[in-house]
Amino acid sequence: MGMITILMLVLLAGAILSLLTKTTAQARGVALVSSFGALAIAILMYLMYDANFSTVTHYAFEESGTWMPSIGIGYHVGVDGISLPMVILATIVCAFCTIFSWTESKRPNQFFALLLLMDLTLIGVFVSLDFFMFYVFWELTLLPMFFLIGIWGGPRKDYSAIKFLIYTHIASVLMMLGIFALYYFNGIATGTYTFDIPILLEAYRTGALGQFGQFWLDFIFVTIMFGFMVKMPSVPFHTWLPDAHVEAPTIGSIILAGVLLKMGGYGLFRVLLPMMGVASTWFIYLIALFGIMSILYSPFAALAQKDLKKLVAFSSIGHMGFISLGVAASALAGMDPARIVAHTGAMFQMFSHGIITCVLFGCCGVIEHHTHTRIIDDLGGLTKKMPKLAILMVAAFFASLGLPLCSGFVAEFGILSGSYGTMPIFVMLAAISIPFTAGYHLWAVQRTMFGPYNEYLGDIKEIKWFEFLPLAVWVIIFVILGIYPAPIIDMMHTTADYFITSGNVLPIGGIHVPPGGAFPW
Amino acid sequence: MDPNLTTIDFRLYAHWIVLLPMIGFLLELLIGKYWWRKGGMFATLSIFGSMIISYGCLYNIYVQGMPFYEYSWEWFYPGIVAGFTIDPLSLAMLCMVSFVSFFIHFYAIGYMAHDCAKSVYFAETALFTGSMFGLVLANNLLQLFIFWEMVGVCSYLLIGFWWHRPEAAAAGKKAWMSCSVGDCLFLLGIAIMYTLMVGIDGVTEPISFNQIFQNLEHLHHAAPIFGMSALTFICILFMCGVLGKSAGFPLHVWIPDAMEGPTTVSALIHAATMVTAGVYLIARAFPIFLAAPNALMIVAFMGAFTALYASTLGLVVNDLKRIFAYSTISQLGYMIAILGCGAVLGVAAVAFALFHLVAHAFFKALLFLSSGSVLHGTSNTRDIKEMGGLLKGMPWTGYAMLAGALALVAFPFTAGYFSKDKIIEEAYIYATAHGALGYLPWIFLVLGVILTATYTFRAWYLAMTGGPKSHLAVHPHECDWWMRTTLVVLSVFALGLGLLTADWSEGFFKGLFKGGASFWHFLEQTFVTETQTASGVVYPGLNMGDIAHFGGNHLHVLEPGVVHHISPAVIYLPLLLMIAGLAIATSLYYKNRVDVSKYIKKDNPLYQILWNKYYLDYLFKDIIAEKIVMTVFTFWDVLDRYVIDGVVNLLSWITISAGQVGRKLQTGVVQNYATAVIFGVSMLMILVIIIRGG
Amino acid sequence: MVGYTALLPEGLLIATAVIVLLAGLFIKQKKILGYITLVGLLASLGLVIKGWNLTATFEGAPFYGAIVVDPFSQIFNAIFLTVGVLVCISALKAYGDNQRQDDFYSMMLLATVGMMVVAMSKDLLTLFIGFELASISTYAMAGFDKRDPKSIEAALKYFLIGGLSSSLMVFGMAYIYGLTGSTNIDTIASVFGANPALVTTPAILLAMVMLIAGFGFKMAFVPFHMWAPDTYEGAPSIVSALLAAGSKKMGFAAAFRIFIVGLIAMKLDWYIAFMILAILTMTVGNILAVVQTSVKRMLAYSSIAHAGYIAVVFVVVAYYPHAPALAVNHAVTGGLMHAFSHAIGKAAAFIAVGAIAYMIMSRDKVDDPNHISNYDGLGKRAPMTAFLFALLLCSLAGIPPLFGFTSKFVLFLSTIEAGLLGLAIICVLNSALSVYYYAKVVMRMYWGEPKGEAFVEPSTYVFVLAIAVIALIALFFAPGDLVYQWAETAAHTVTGV
Amino acid sequence: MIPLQYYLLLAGMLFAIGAYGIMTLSNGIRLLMCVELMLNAANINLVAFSTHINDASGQVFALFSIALAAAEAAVGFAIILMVYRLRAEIDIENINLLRW
Repeated sequence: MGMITILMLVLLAGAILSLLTKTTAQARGVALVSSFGALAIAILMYLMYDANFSTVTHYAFEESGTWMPSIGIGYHVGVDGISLPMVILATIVCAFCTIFSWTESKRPNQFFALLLLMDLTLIGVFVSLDFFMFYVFWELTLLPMFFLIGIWGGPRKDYSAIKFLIYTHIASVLMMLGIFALYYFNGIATGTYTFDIPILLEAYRTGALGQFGQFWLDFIFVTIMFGFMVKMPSVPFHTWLPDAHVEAPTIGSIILAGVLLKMGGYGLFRVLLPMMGVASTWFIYLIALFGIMSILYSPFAALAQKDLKKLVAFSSIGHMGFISLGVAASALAGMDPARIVAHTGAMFQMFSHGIITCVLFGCCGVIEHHTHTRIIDDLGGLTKKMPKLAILMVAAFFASLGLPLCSGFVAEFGILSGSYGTMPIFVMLAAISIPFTAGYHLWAVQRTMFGPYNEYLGDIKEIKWFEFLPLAVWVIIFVILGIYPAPIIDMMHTTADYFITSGNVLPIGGIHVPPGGAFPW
Repeated sequence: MDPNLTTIDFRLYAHWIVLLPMIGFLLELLIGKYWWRKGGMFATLSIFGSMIISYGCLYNIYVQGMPFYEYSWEWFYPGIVAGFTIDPLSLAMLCMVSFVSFFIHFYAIGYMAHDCAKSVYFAETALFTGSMFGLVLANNLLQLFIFWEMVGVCSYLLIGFWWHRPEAAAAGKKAWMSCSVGDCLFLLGIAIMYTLMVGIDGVTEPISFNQIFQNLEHLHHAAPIFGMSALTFICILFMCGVLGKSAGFPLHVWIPDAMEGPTTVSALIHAATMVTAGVYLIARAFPIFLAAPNALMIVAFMGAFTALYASTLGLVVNDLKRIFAYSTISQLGYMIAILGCGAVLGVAAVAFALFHLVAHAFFKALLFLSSGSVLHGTSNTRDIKEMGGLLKGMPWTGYAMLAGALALVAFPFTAGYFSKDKIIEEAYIYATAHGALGYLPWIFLVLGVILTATYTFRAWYLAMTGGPKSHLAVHPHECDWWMRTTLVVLSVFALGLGLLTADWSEGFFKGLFKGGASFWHFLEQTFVTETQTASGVVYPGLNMGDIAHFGGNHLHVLEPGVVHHISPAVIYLPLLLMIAGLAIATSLYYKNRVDVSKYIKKDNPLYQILWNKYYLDYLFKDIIAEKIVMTVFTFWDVLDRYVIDGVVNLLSWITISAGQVGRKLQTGVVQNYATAVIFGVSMLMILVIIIRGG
Repeated sequence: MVGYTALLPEGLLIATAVIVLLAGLFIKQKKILGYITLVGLLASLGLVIKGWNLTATFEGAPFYGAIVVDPFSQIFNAIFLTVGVLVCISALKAYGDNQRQDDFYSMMLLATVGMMVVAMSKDLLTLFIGFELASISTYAMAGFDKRDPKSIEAALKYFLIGGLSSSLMVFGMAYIYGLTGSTNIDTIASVFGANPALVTTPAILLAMVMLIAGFGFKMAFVPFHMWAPDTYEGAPSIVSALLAAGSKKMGFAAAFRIFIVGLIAMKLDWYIAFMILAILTMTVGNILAVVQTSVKRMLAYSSIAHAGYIAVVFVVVAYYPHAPALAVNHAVTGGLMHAFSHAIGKAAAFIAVGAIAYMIMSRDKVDDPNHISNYDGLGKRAPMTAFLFALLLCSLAGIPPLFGFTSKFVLFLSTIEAGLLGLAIICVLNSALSVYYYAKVVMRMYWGEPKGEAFVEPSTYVFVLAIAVIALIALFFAPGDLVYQWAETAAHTVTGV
Repeated sequence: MIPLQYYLLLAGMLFAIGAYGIMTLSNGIRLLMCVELMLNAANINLVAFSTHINDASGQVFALFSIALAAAEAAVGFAIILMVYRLRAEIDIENINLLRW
């Protein structure tokens, strides 16, 4: 039994145990042990990564076993430079979320159980190398989030929870159809019917499925892409996100924005990237278009918001747009070093946004918890009452608007400078969006933290230690990664290098688009 | 450590120049509150340390003649490095920044003595100073940009230091926004540069200045962007960044508002150091500008226009600090303009610009600090209409301000005299080289002189002489010795910097007129001398002539000693104009020959335009920021809520209402069910028959 | 006499039924009979599972090949018996102190036998007999709570429509008999195969449509479904469980035999018919389920929708020459798996509803215990029941990790393999829509405000639900996919491809 | 010898009558009778066919179906009796507690 299985079992055991507990303290204790155990294992995996890395399959800690041999479903897990950081991210976020919800008194056992379940399912998505498992975990992530929003959520929780559930579920069932087609055609072409991700993608990439016509290739690509784009979420499929965020409890928002959205980005790398060369090339531009739409759309939508949390929600839509842009740009033919940088940047954006947005939503949660409002106009001058929070929040907001020496800048610089070679116009548009992004971040900070203190809020207390600690840790993480990103980025860079130059994922030299052949129209 | 200081190679410790203030920042932030005078110690000491290393480097290079040096570490991505470069250009900035910053901290110990959040203030200034060092020492564009943003953040935080005042918070936001408009384009320029450089083989550090300079020929042949040469496009993008940071027209609007911050901040950031970052960027990237067709022309014209434009605004403001703010904008215009003239002067332009930059740093810091002392002494009044006769109450401050004012208006033998008049003189050479249109910058600069003299002494006379115009000015109290010391030191340099750097080799009297010459000679070696690196690579010196040819520029190479013949009329014109301006100011505001208030009326259109700053703020704030953007995002909200989300909700509504209708068919009467069965059978029958038929 | 042991399960059940019936006349302590029934069912279930891939034909007297035992019949038998066991256990609680429970048990046993006979029959006659045996006993069971007007009304509607549809069925069978001269399904198939001219006669079309209607009634296809919601809602919950899980699957067993084996020659005709029926059924079922306020009725509509999913099997099979053999096998396999998962899930769900209604009636007096507003805060009031019920709903909605997901997965997989893209999309969108109304119940249970203090949860019901849930989870994780192979073998026996 | 078609026609008519009755009548007993009518129509078919093709199984089928019809009728009457007990009427139109 390998590390990954142990990691998942630890979380599963924790979830079941904490469900059986009675008091907050017990549930919290179990959750702490289990989640930090998971974190420890993840870090251990990080340390042992190179030792366990297989140069043949380019995965580490790979495990495979049979499950349903007759339709080729197997238990196959493994991590590489994309998924291991995501696993670490998930464990970090969830571990400190358990601290953040130290005094959770409403149904504590269910709460912490769901938290651990969330962690488990997310990790499952990131490590599965079998489409059946992948899809199972992908679906399973819905349930804990659904309950988190529903039970601990705000006034309009029913609407938001149901919307979240149905919207993303529809996306994933359509994705399922794409997976079916992939499975079936690979079966016909190669004679072996299997859901194993590497095998299927290899078959698709090498054009073994070409005999079934471009329509089916595109069908596979589009359905799967739709699933990911809704999850990321990309404009115009984003409307479930603000609602979900507004109603979700703080922890829910943190995990939703911090890790759950990354599933879409992860899928982009793991599944769509190898297909890009074979599917119609204009889909690459479509993905980039989705990205740039999100980037340009989010600032304006965010400026219009009255609710601080909704504003932050839109900010994460914009940041996820950078990932689509980076991936699409890195797939096209261009100068390899630049493409690698773009690719690495996009990968790193997933990690860094995951950490930064945790602090953003954490601050929203703290403000709501202390002042009982999130409406920006009702706040103001909070620095007077909670200077510690002010420091954290200012740091987080600046990191989010792409301040250098915070991890976000590293990623966005990589994406912009790497992508310019292949998609100049999109990059220019993305660069133009920066002042607007800065605008709404500064506006929010100024209205909430600075100016005269709004006395209607009464006498509010300083941030509590269990709220302060996780936020501080996250802040330290993204600052350190902003100054010295090597620990995470080296691993990503190796993988990106393999993706771009090895020819086993993308065609060597990138995907050549015939001039004018980009869009069908 | 080796006791014999002369053998220490300070160049190897350059990164500590950046790191020390950062450490100071952390210490101040975490434990500063509990130490000596509740903060200030760590910041000041750490900056003192940086100062020592800086001057050590200066000693290594200037006195011991060690070669220029550069070393770097791998940073974010392959080829994106953190690097430090020691050459005359960076040294000039380093020594100025560390010196001024140290003394401003020294001053602030007294000035901020009674502020509750003192440690935070010093933490932020320490962070700022460290970032400024990082910016100056950067050997590549990205690092420069990173610290460029960092100083921006510190300026944002320090402008909004008194965060509970809404206008302070707003001013900080305005500053950031105006800069970020330029910065995003600057970043885009870096991205483009990266893309261009990465394609060239043999390039290991795509955005390091030296490697860019070495590959300018390849870049010159890069594919044009939007019909213009790629280099020009990049330079224009850089220029946008410069306009934002160095308050060039039209992005200068934030500087006057930035005076909401503590006066020491205005002195440190918005006069001496940060705002000069833009000038430094052009100087640092000068070969790129030189190689880019038409880029330097744009620089020259923007700079010159800003210089004149800002000085007109300085005439009407009554806020003491704002007057000096406008004069800062205008002086920065001078520096940018002379850099633009580099199209003809070559690297010498950099030397002239830097000299004025340094001189300006001293006298402008002095002016701000003395006005800060005025605020301090008159319980924070800033309106010169409420002052008057302060000279008696606070002689130290008054005479310090006078010294600064004289340097600013380029009174003979002050620092400003040597720096500014040289600039105007060289601008004339540019003009002669460039023909008709080329005279425009020179004219702007010359006109700027008279206005400068007028508004500067308007301020000084109204504040210092005559009788008190309000109760606040009746009993001003002089500042404490911390501030006094600083004022004295800065006054000495403001007056004496020119003579200090004069070339005395040809005797006293000749030297008296060669102020700043040795500085210029030192600076002129900057790009043309080779640079050694820790990795052993040696970047040979550049041939500015060839580079200029890429950009279609022709340098009038100035060998030291050979002075182009310019008619004395041109050389002494600025001096005369300065005296004229001085005379106007004296007659109007000291002797009160003419009653100015006759003209300062609402019905005077000229006054109106100036008073409203040419309606530029109105355009930006009321029209663009509020009207347009507000409308756009209200529309956006509607779009998001009712169109995109509307589709989703519509679908669910359709489903549910279909259900509501459909359930009514389930009447509960069994005949209807039977009917349905029979109906179904017949329908199926018809269907299959049709299928058969067809 | 070699093969006759294969009929042991059925024999066992009949014997048990008779014993229960007779013993009921004498003993007063009638709860024993329930346990006897349970033993009988379990033994028979054991036998069926033991001989899961048994194949036995009975050419000579007394059956003349009218009965066959093959994996196909065995898997359906397993379904019926499992449902029977679940229903029986919960009956121990529901009718534990009812004086007429012996009738209930015997009727239930006979109904089960009838279903099993249908699954095993290769002859229209036996099929019809089994069909009627199951129907008649379930008519009576539906009205078992004879003091409850709803139960009686349910029985009445069920009975009338049932009678109508069985007469339609016989009418159709008569025509087929007349045209082919035989009632044996294999013979019918071979006759049609032999002379294609026969296929083109309008009479055969009439017969086919009649048969579709006849079975469509049991399978609750739209528009023959209208009795189903009323009956399922009105009948006692455990009877609804038997109807929705058992007798509905009997309809599928019959339809598989007759259409896929017997009338395969005229699949071009019933291809379209079933395509339209399937789409109508799943869509109408789901859309109407969305707006229901009675959980029991919602479950009824959801079982209609599930019938629609399984009906996809016919479409894919009929599409055969275009659809590859693999698709056909996956379709039937998936259909059988889905029948299995749906049977367990739906039976347990109805039982859960019954349990919840029982608890609610025991505490707060409401007129309709099945109304969704009574489910508020059930997660607090009856944690175990609510939790298990939620899991069952997940299985019905096809959310992992439950067997319902696997079966749906395979079923929809076949549609893509057959290349029926439109159908596939409609299917998945429907199943996505179905999540909505299951989730609504879960929401009520978990974040509605409780209307009263906690319940004492009847252990028997909880036990039944627990069995079902554990079975579903175990089958999902089952290594080496037991059910899949069983279903696949069964599929091979019906679709000879 | 009466040709087959006549029997079929008769059966068809009976069936149609039954169906019509079920759709229109509202009295429970009558509905029951209509159902029987349709069932017997089917039986007529069976017998007619079996004589037409000289095969006994059709008649066997008919016998079975008659027997089952009897059983069905028994249950049916029992149910209707229950309805009468509860509501003192057997008008199907009014029996619609369960709907929508």
